[in-house]
Amino acid sequence: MLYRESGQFKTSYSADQAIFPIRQDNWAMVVFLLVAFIAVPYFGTEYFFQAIMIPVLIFALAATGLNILTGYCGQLSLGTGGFMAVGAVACYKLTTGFPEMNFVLVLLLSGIITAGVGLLFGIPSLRIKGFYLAVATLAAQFFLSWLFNKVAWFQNYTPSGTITMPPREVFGIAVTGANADAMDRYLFCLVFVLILAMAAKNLVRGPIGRSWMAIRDMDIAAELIGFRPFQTKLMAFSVSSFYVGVAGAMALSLWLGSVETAEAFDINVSFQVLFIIIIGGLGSMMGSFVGAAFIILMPIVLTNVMVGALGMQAVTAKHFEFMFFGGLIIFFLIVEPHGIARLWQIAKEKLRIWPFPH
Amino acid sequence: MALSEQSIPEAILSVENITLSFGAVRAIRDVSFDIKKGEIRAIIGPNGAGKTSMLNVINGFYHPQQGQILFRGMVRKRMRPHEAAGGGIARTFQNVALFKGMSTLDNIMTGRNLKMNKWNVSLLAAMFYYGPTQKEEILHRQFVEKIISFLEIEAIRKTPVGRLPYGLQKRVELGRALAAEPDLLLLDEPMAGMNLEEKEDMCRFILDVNAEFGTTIALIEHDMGVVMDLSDRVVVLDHGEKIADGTPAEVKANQNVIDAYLGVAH
Amino acid sequence: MNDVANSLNKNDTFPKLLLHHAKVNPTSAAYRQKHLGIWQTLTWAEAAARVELMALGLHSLGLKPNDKVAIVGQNTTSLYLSFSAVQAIGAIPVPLYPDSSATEMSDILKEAEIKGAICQDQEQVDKIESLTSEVKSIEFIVYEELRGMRQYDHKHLQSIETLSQIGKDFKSKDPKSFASLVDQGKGSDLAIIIYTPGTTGTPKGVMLSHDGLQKSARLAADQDNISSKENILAYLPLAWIGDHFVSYAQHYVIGFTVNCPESPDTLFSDLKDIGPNYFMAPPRIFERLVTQTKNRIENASGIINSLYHYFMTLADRVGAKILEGQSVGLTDRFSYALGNLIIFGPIKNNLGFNHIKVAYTGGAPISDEVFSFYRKIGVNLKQIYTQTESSGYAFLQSNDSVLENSVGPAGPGVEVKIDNKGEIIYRSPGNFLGYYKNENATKKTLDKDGWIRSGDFGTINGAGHVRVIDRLIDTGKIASSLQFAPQNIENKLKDSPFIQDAIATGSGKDFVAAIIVVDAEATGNYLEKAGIGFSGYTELSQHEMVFDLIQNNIKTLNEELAKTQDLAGLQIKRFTILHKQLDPIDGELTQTGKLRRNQVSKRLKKLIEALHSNKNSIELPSTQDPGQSRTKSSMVLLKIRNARHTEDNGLGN
Amino acid sequence: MEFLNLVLVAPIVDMIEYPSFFIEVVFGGLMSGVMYSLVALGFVLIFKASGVFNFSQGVFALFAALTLVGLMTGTVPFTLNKSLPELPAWVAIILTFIVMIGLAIAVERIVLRPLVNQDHIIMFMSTIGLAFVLEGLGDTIWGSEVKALDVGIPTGNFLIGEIQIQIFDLWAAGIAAFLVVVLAVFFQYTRTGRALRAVADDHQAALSVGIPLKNIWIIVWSVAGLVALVAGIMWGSKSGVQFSLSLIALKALPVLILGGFTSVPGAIVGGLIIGVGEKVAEVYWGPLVDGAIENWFAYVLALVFLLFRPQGLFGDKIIERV
Repeated sequence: MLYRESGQFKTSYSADQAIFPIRQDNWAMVVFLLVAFIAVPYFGTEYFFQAIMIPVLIFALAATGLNILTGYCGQLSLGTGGFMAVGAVACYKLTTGFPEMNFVLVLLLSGIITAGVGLLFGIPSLRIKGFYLAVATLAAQFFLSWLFNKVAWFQNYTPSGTITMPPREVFGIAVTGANADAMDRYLFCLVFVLILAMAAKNLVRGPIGRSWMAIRDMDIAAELIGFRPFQTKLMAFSVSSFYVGVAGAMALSLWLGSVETAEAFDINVSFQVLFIIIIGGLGSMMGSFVGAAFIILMPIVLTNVMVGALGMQAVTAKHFEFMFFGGLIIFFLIVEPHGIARLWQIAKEKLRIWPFPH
Repeated sequence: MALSEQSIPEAILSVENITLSFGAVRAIRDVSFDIKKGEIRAIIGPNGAGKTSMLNVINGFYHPQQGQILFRGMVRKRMRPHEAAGGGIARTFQNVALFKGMSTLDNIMTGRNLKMNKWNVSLLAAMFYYGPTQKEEILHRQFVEKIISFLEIEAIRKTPVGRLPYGLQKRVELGRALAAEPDLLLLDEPMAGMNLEEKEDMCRFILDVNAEFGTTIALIEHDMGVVMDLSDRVVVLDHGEKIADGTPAEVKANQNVIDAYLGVAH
Repeated sequence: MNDVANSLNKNDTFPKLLLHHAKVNPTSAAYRQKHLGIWQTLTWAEAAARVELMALGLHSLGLKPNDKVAIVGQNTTSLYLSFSAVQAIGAIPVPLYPDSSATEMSDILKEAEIKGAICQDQEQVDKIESLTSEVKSIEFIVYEELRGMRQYDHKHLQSIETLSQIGKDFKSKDPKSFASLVDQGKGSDLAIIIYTPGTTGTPKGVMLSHDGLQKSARLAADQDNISSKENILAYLPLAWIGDHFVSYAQHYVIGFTVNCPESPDTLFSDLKDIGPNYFMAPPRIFERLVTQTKNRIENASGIINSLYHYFMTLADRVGAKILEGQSVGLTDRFSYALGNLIIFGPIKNNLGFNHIKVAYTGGAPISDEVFSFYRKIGVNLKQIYTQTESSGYAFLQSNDSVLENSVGPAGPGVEVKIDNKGEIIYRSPGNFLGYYKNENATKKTLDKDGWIRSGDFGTINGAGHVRVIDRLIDTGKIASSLQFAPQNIENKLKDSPFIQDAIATGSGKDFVAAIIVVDAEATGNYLEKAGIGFSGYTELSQHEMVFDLIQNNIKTLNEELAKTQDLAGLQIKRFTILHKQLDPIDGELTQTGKLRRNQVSKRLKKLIEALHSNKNSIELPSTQDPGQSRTKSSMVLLKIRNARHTEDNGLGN
Repeated sequence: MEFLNLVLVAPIVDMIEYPSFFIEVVFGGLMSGVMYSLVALGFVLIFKASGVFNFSQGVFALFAALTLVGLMTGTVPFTLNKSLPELPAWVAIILTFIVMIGLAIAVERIVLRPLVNQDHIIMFMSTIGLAFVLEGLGDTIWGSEVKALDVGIPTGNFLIGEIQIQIFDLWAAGIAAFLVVVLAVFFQYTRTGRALRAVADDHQAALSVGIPLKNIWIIVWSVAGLVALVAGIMWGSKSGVQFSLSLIALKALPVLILGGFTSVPGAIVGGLIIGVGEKVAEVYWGPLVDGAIENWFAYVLALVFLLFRPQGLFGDKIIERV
């Protein structure tokens, strides 16, 4: 309805292949960025940053990672929690082991270390597909949880078994540790996540993204036209793990501060991230963000409504939440397996040809 | 057609004494033939004759138990499909095997994967995109656009292939194969399930590909009319064995072929 | 203005204008063509350079001044440039319709003694080649697209690239030659011969001069402030004066950008892509877009539908007024703005019309409803009276007084009068030089004082607005007294989205009858909604419910006609629905979609006789082509109905 | 060197030196293996007949056990009041089975039918959603605290030589074995059973047998419900009915990999191998790495196995076609 695309013709391939080829979408993006960078910090409270915005960004990043593997490359993973744990532990070990290291570098290295671990667990994809692979990733989840729990070196031998992020600064502003301001942490997360999301978008719209989707859509045909299935899948595993690892590192350093690894990144986290991409949209960058916002906000809303307004007991409300999410997953898989992002895309197509029906 | 009696070109591919079995089932039995450079070679035969298996052997998807394949005069050892693709063999499939989540343009772009500069599309470059990767993308987009124009599918350039009618999907699949600039193009029933008009279009495209790019083509087809019109030479398989080989006219007159098609007991 | 006038005087031929643009705005876009997925731009400097090489190439091939060169194909940058290349050496381009058959082309090629042909693709080359033995004058053929041309014998055949290479070689020997060739041209020279397809008789070659074309282009452009910033889409046949007028003459005179579509298949998406500021089309295109729009809205959800109807009712009242800058109440203005945001704007956007500064409909009368539809939603559509003989422009509606049923007053420099038979006669700066090799026809049309007989029947009102009623030759008398202009009735019929074409008959008879051609999509939807299946057009067109539907449409029209005194006698008494659509390939329509009344009347003679008798049905061969063998199975029974009473439609008989 | 000794030699020496303890460990492993087999059996049945990898199988067992306890203790649904009459175990078991059939019908209606012909991976994810729904539902209806379950299976233990044997374990093994035999007979010798097997290969073929697809799905999900009920009873009696019961489903996954997704014998043998393997590993190698390797050992075992035989022990060979 609001689209006025006529006259926006493209005279070069770079314009034609732009991420937002339609001017109106560009404006929407600008508005979104203004809100995220100006309105949110201006109006946000400590609670808002800590309970909503920061986890949304971090889970969006993790979901971006899982989406690369599952949504784009078609390899189902149930080990996201485990890989986030790798990122968190790597971040912890790097900051404590090399106190002088730049925090941004720490995050990136944590991602790279996780990518390496992901690569390792991706090796079975050479021989196995589908459910078999999903089960293999579960193995990663359990093994990694156990490893970080049992091997005290990963916790720097602290008796409690928890890992705590020491304070770090970026450009002279504290972003981790007890003294870091929530807004600063939020802004740092925002910039970092947006840059990584942009890189992910670039990947999936280019040759590498096409190779992943080719494998996803028809792996045999992909091989017959020259893609190497094993390399392609391993690439997806490691890139995906990189994103998940960075998300894990950020969860420890910028959000939680101090965690017991095996608990904070258990199998439920794996499911949570999987739900984000199902609800948000398999194979959609935007879906990762929308889904994350949905998954983080929905329990808060539900709890407020059921406990606050309806006077339910908290534990019963928790059970309802389970049913709600489970039902929602089934609903989306039945109605629109490509999630909110696809619904949005359909709405957008409708708006573009409005008032015509087709 | 493109082939004349005076100058017989060398064979681009020779199939020598190939035998292929799945467990106890023999799909192909001791079959030999060759495909000459620049010709359109048809492989025909009744259902279950082993035609598709033959294509699968040629592009390395199946590994024959016996016999060998010479590609450009070199004996080909056990080869993975993607290596065959790298060697210049492209193909289409009996049941369209497009990447249904992608647009026509992206599907054909996948056919360029082996032609891209590995360094320009490496992980870090691709993450940054602007720069080498974009340049590479545009370079190959130009090539792909030529194919789109050649196949007259401009109007569906950005349509997800899942939404296209069958005939157009087949055309897109041909486009994807052409994008690899193959020396040898294998077409598995390119006209199956098409209406008359679509068949005529497809015939025209196949002949044009052969004429314009000099691509050698091996095709499997059921429509005899099409085979007789298109091909320079025909090899006939029946129950995994070669029963005839020659020009369309010769094959048409061959008693074995007539029997096989009429279902006479052997 | 004076500067422009001066430069016009100095650059009195199109090639000179091209060089002028190349010098003055070398880097602005002269052409864009969607090719390989993007709009590839050609600047004026590049255009001039390409024309130079092509011209020198043609020169090297031995093309001399006054030689005729056929140009045939779809709208491509290269073909437009070839006009200039041919003109640069004083030769005469003769554009042909690309969907003409070889047989249709041969008469023109022979008469014009065509020396060479510039073809877009293999298809056109094949047609011309097949005529080389017949038309001995053809010495060379040039083609644009390489596809499929590899195996051809290239003795007399070359690609534009090769031609340019020859030109390049020539240029390296004689770098100044192009400038001197162009310099030899004069404004009064013959610029082009355009063959009118003609709704009657055989084509005639209309000779137009550089001067005439340039002047009429300038006059029309000035009236609507067409500037060099405009974008237009060139998609109409090169051989139609309307296209040549806008996409060539005005393009060169004003210097705006011409955009060529990727392929005929992608026309409408390319139109949306470009969103032209200035647009010209024959009524048929506008009619088609309105019908499509209405059909698509019809299928939209209830809410959208009622929003559409609500705002269209509002637009009925105020839309045109707002467009013409008349005073409208504040609430209406606000509501209209809202309507523009959610209905009109999106519709215009989807049609590619949201940047339109002015759009022209010309070449044939347009129905009031279609015309006003565009003005209501804010598209400044105006009628232009184009005739090939006037270099494309004679009368044009002015922005402040657009009357639906007129083509506007005579433009600056144009004089008009009506003779005693009711024929419109005019004199314009764009007057043609005469019909090529047809002195007789020239004498009949162009008198020694420069007055042109338009062949159109019409009136002029007090304010000088010219109203075209019909072709003079088609008008007749009903019941030997009433003036009957069939096109008028036909256009009113075509206002219905269900009626694609209509043929009104009755000249010399007692009453008016109509042959209806229903719109396949709209009618098909109508039946499907009622849950009725049908196979093919014939079954659809002969369905009882479709007859009822059309009968209702005709009833409404009759009621409207009854209100006006001189039209009351022209109410449609009987009608039938044709079992097939009209087709230019069968010669029933011209290439621009006008009805060839003579042809159709001849073909449907039996049907027309039956309409004016009291028969209730008639059997016709399903194809009217007399050349085709008639078998029993190819007969169709057409029903004929009286417009007034449903009961006596004679089905039971 | 010392490390190698610790890893390779010492545990083996231990086994040989104390054979009765080793046998006891193996026996314990076999017992939990039987349980794994039971859950894995549920997976295999559904997978064979409907191509759905039912992630919620473990929650089925939990749900069945919760329902059973609820009925036996006379709990009023949605409240924690125990004001209904307490039912004898056998009545409660029958009622629970009926509930499981109802559940199967509901699942077919609400989840499977709309998803028919969808990608397997989509079906799989929908069962994850189903697991969440059932878990929330079970807890909402019956409460989430740990409940004891006693259907009258004898407990206690006795000694054979130096080896201690749990009577409960013997019963469990016996019941499981009985169930497997019954299922085998059902699949092999009844018309319905044969139809169920046919449907796994070819939906059209099954239809030609004359059983509508939806009925086949209901039957097979009901059978899986029965298996879940038995598994729920066993696990519930042993370690109480609680949330962790649903986690045994995850334990059954490596069993599937080992045994193959489509093989009933595979599920049983795989279950036993995993059960024994992880017990032995835990006891003899666990202490080296501070224990608790039970959680992941099975997976790693299965993974290593996968690399050599992707289709599992008894699975059908995967032939790829173009």
